[in-house]
Amino acid sequence: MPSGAPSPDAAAPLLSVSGLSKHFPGVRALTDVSFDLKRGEVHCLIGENGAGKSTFVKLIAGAQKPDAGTIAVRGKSVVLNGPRDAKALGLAFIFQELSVVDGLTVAENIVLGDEPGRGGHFDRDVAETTARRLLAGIGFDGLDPATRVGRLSTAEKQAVMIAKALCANADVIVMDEPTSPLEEQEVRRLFAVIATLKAAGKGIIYVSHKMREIEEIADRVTVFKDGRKVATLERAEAEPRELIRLMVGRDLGDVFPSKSRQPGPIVLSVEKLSGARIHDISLSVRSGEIVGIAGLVGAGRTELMRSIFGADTVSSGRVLIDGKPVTPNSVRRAIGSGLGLVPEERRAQGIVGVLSVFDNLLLPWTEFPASRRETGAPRAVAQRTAQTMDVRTPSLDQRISLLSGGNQQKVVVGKWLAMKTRVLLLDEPTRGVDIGAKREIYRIIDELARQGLAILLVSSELPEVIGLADRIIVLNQGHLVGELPGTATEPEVMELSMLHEPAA
Amino acid sequence: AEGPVALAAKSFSTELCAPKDPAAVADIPKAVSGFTGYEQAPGDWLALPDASPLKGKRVALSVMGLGQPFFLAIKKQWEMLAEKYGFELKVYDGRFDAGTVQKLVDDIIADAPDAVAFAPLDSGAAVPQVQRMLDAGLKVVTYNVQPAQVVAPRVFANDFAGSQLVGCNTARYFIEKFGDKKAIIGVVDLPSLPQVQDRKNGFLYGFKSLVPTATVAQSVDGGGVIDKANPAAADLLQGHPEINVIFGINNDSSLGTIAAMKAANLYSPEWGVVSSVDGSEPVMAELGSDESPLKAESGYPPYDFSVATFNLLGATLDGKSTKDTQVVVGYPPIKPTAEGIEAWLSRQYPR
Amino acid sequence: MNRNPAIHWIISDRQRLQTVVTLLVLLLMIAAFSFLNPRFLTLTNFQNVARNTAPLIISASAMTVVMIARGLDLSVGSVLAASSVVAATLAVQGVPLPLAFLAAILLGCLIGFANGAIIVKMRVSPIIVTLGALNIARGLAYLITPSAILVGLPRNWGSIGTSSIGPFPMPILLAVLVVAIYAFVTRRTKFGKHIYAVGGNEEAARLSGVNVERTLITLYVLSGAMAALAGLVLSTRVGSGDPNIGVGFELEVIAAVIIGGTSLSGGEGRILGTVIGAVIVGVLSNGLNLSGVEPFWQYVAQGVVLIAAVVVDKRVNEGVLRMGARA
Amino acid sequence: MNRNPAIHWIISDRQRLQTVVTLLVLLLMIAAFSFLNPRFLTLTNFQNVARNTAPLIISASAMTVVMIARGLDLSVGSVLAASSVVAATLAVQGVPLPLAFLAAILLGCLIGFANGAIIVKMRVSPIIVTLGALNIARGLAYLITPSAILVGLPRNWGSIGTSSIGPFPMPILLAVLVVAIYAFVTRRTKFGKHIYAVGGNEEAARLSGVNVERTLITLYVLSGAMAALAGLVLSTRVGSGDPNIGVGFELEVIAAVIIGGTSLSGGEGRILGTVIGAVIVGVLSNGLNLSGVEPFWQYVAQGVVLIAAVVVDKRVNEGVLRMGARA
Ligand SMILES: Nc1ncnc2c1ncn2[C@@H]1O[C@H](COP(=O)(O)OP(=O)(O)OP(=O)(O)O)[C@@H](O)[C@H]1O
Ligand SMILES: Nc1ncnc2c1ncn2[C@@H]1O[C@H](COP(=O)(O)OP(=O)(O)OP(=O)(O)O)[C@@H](O)[C@H]1O
Ligand SMILES: O[C@@H]1[C@@H](O)[C@@H](O)CO[C@H]1O
Ligand SMILES: [Mg+2]
Ligand SMILES: [Mg+2]
Repeated sequence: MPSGAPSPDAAAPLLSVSGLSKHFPGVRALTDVSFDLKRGEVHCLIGENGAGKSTFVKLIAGAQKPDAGTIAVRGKSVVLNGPRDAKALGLAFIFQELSVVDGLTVAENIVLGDEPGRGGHFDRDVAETTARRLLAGIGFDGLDPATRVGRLSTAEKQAVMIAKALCANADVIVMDEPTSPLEEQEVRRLFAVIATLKAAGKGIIYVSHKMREIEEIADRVTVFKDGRKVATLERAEAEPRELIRLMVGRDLGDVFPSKSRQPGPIVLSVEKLSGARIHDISLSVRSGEIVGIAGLVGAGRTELMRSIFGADTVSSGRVLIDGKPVTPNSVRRAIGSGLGLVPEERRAQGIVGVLSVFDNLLLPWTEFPASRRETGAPRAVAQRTAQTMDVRTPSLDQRISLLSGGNQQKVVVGKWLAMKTRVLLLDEPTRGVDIGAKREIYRIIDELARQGLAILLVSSELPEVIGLADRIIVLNQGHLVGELPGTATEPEVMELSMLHEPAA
Repeated sequence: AEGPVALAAKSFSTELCAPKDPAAVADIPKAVSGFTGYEQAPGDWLALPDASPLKGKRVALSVMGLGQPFFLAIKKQWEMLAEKYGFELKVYDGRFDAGTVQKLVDDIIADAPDAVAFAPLDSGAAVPQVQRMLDAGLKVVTYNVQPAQVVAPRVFANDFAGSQLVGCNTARYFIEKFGDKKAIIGVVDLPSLPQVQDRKNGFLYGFKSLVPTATVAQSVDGGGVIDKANPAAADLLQGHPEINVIFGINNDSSLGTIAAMKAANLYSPEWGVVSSVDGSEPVMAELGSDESPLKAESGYPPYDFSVATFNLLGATLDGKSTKDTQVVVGYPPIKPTAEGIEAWLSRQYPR
Repeated sequence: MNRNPAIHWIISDRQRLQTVVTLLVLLLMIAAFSFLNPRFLTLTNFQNVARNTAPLIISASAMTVVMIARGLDLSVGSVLAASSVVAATLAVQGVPLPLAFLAAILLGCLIGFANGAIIVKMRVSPIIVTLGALNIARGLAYLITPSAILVGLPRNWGSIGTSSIGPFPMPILLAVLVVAIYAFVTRRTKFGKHIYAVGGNEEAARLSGVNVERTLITLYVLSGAMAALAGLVLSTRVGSGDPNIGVGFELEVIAAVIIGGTSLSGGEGRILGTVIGAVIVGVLSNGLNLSGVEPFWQYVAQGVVLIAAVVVDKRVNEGVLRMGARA
Repeated sequence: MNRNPAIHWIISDRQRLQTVVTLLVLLLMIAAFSFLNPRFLTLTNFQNVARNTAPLIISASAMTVVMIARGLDLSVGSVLAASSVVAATLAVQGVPLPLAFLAAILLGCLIGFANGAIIVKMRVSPIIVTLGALNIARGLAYLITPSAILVGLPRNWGSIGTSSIGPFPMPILLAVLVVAIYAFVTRRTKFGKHIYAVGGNEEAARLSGVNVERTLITLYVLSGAMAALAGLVLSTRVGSGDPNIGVGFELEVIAAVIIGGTSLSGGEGRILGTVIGAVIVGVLSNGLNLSGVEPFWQYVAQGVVLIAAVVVDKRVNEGVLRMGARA
């Protein structure tokens, strides 16, 4: 049963929006947008970073107030004074930024705001049963509903958010980049769930940067550009090349650069590295080489990167750069030796939200005389980096937290560009980045490799690993289980990833 | 011409002054705390006995706050007594905080000493505090601030009368030095302590007895500690440049005032007159200096308090006192001559 | 290591482990003080400490949830005083005791409500607002009566503070009741979950439909009410209504809460931890007094023990977790 | 609206706007007090307030960066006292004044270092550690001299506190110097950026190579040093070395910092805002005294003005931002 009010007109769209606008100081985030969602359809929303997709989502969630425009649910015009109003109308959301509460358990997060129990009493058993059922439905049966969410991996947190949205049993489910932290298999399960929802007559708004996903599930696609809607296409017309052209304003051509690089001598060697979740890992990366690391969620990829970088404690083994050992367990020594890390979770680890784009770009810098950092050379370098990375911001002095997610990510990658970095460790470098920017980042990664950097790349998007890497190393449960050439196919990589999965 | 110290010594008297114009002092409240009705001389209570019933006993001594010279002197005195008469002494610091005092009362009860010399913080709150100790079977004597009701033997000084004497001497000096110049008074006060209200009122009563036309410009809250008294006094001087008499309710208050005067370039006997009560060492230096405007002081006597309390506690242990027994120690004005100061310090603040 | 089910139960939850370790620290302190003065470990001293710590426990329980929700209430000490003098003034004027007490609690609620409403509606810092309230409530207390009131208090004034049920002093029973209610609310009710959500991630809570504003205001109202209740317990025990009490109480309360494992950054905390923290704070000054430590050294000892308690706490906790992870 | 370049400059930066609005609140207060007592707005009273506020400004500047880095230092009031008695004791014993002052500052550094090291290395709450230090430093002060030292201080003891250069009292010049250094460091140096980064996102700062531990320890050391300097300014002004001074000073300092726009949650704040906050705190009690408000009412007035200041601040700020957005 739909939880919202009975529909006055069954034929009316589940949701229709017109003339929606939203301005922030210095930014027109959304201008005069119209949009509608039918029963039983998946309506995809795409656009470059900063195009206004998340702003749109927040407006129909009641999390922000529009400057102008109307929203109608099931044909009835509504005013949303807060998220609770949207919820009451049968709208459910998965927001782009993980909005979980670390201190609560999985079950408590899932039912938050709509807890089971009589009166004020919280019925934990019912909550946990519900959570278990919903998690099983999206393939996360292994997740204990009584675990505190703070202990979960990013992917597991996302699963909690998805379960939470499903828990509301809403008519309209809005998903803002739900798959960015997810693994291929988990994406498949989510899609199966979406199909069921569709069949039950629910409407889904699906925001993503991943063309393959759009192709697969979209019934219609709406494209935003610079805060305006540029087109809504039927499934048949929604062909990737056309979508990209509408988004970016021109043809992009090949997304991945060619792999015609000439690797030089070995720069990074990792010898028998072990830590809390990685075991006896040895590998090396040459100058001018991109080495991809594949594996399932929890394979230990992030831990490996952080251990090399000195951010996670290493119990044995060592890391060498140009043959010289790097002092273990010290990030600063690692940076001093020429390492740079783009961490996995942008908001928690990558950016300092309260600081400006400029300050974030120059945070690792040590070389300029302190007093001149605001002017002169540093400014110029920051400017150049921002340009290279194509960071969209009203000014370098804008708070980075006010940028769209993708633009924030460009800054996080960009901050290593001006350093004397010899080895770049990229953990999910394009998570949440739009296709145009992704291509930009690929080009930059390639460019950096060509300039002689050694690059280690972790990505949950297999095409990305395959498209960029010269060699692919596969991890499984903290062990290195094999290596494949850059020409490997997705099934080959998948097979190796799952091969040694122990039974217990 | 005579210097300010000589002038102050000349006008000094140990006598109270009768109101010239009773109407001028009619509105001043009389004592709100303590027992000014009793006029019992300390007599034998101040003599050191050959032996004390406290010998071999466990004794608890509480003080309002150890950060003041007065209570430090009390502690020191008691430590000498403990040494001399052979009893075990435990000192409890009330830190000038009502909550701390409440708790130390309970801790004393838990520790169950043979005798307690208790210094209340607030007259009202002290009544049930003492009662609690008595109910627990402890022998208790109070000193300094007095419980608002008669509950246990006590030692006190008459805050109203003692300050009244300072008021008289301040006025005598003022008249001697400034003739019939109009007197305008400021008070660096501590309004939350009733005992202190007696001091303030006593001072005003004494001063206005001789200078009926004097007016009070303002009382500021100086907190009774030097770092709060200092800015308050600075504000007082700033807001009322016409003020020429300042009374500080204790030495911290007058010393904070002196510092404020120095900062505002008003530190000079030509400015007017400052006075206070307590008689601790640093204020004695001001009293005896021709540069300082502080020219009248009544002494609050730590030695006398200690010995009287000690003797009364002994008597109480021996069952020789009743709850009505009370000892009033003197509150003498200190003669601002070298000898006068020396006489006071050597007895009350022996080194 | 993990074989023993009791130990497993303890280390399986970080918060629970922390509480147990804090309890060990307390036991250590008790052992040390008992060694220094045999009178320390007696029933009467236990009752003494418990009675003295009851107001702290009551107010700290309320503060715990305020802090879990990422708030702070500095006004508790002054509310304590205001409550004390309001109840006493009314009682002296012949108002029946229950009504006088009720009025005091209502005053606490009112101050708490004002705090909460201003903090939430104007979105200003709780520190400034409750610091303002600290001044205002203290001023009101002094304006009502500049010195303690005791003359004319009814005979049964001590009904809360000094009576007992069996061997259990009333203040302790009241504290236990308050703790039980707060522990139940935080762990077993929807409202409890909302408190953690608001403190852990206010935005997420709001987006989930939690009424963040109402939650916060309620917590401040309760903090005011509990501070007022603490004021009644204290002033009926000491037998007067006193405007001077409770100066610096807020720091004691906050110390108890933090020793108990709740942090300023919200989202985490346990009522039980706070109770232990409060007892640590209470035992500390009592133990030092009974051990006859020189007054000025008591300051030093108090500081050292405070720091040592949290450091030991942290170390043991981490040690156990590491061992647990290895086992 | 936005046409005017000055106005544009102000509203283009949220922090700057906030500072300007806080300044307006201060001006409003000054206007009100001037109206109540004409002697309020005079050069001598300006010097008076400035002299009294100098220690607050000095210590609050240091506290601002501690709080920007998400720390807290409750020990400042006691460090003030310890510094005061150390300098006075040495001076009385004939140690040359500069050396005595240096020793006091070093003591402040030492306490700050201990605070910082324990907080950072043991990862325990700054509240508890610095509350412990508050007790320890106060105890030390009392142990050095149980009551104020006044006799035997050298003639030039007042050199910092009471002297002037031209019409500018020395304490004010010192405060200005401290403020200038802090403002420069926070805004123009790498270290300054690191402070904001540590407070804004410690993990991101660490991963960017910022030496988080050293940054934090340095800030605590400086906070200790500045509290000690404030102690010297205060005690040379009042002409004594006094172990009793500075009780409750920490709350005044924190109030000044928060009124100035720095929050407990770190990452944001401005030294200039703090200066205005400190002056607001300083002017408040001076103005109330000069207006002749009754002492008990002063508590109330202080609380009300404190809250009103932040509320007005917030409202105006948001109003301007809204207007700016619309224009
Ligand atoms: N609170 C805010 N204040 C100021 N600007 C904002 C705010 N929120 C969003 N913006 C700006 O509004 C624009 C639209 O942002 P939005 O997050 O909607 O983009 P998006 O399409 O979701 O991008 P992405 O694909 O990167 O998630 C961006 O320029 C962003 O910087
Ligand atoms: N702080 C933590 N506490 C408990 N488990 C953790 C923690 N961090 C990571 N894990 C778990 O350890 C395993 C390895 O984590 P790691 O992040 O290194 O893997 P990964 O291959 O990078 O996977 P992911 O795609 O989730 O980042 C995962 O199962 C993860 O859930
Ligand atoms: O504060 C005062 C002291 O200065 C001393 O006079 C004794 O009584 C206290 O109340
Ligand atoms: Mg987005
Ligand atoms: Mg990972």
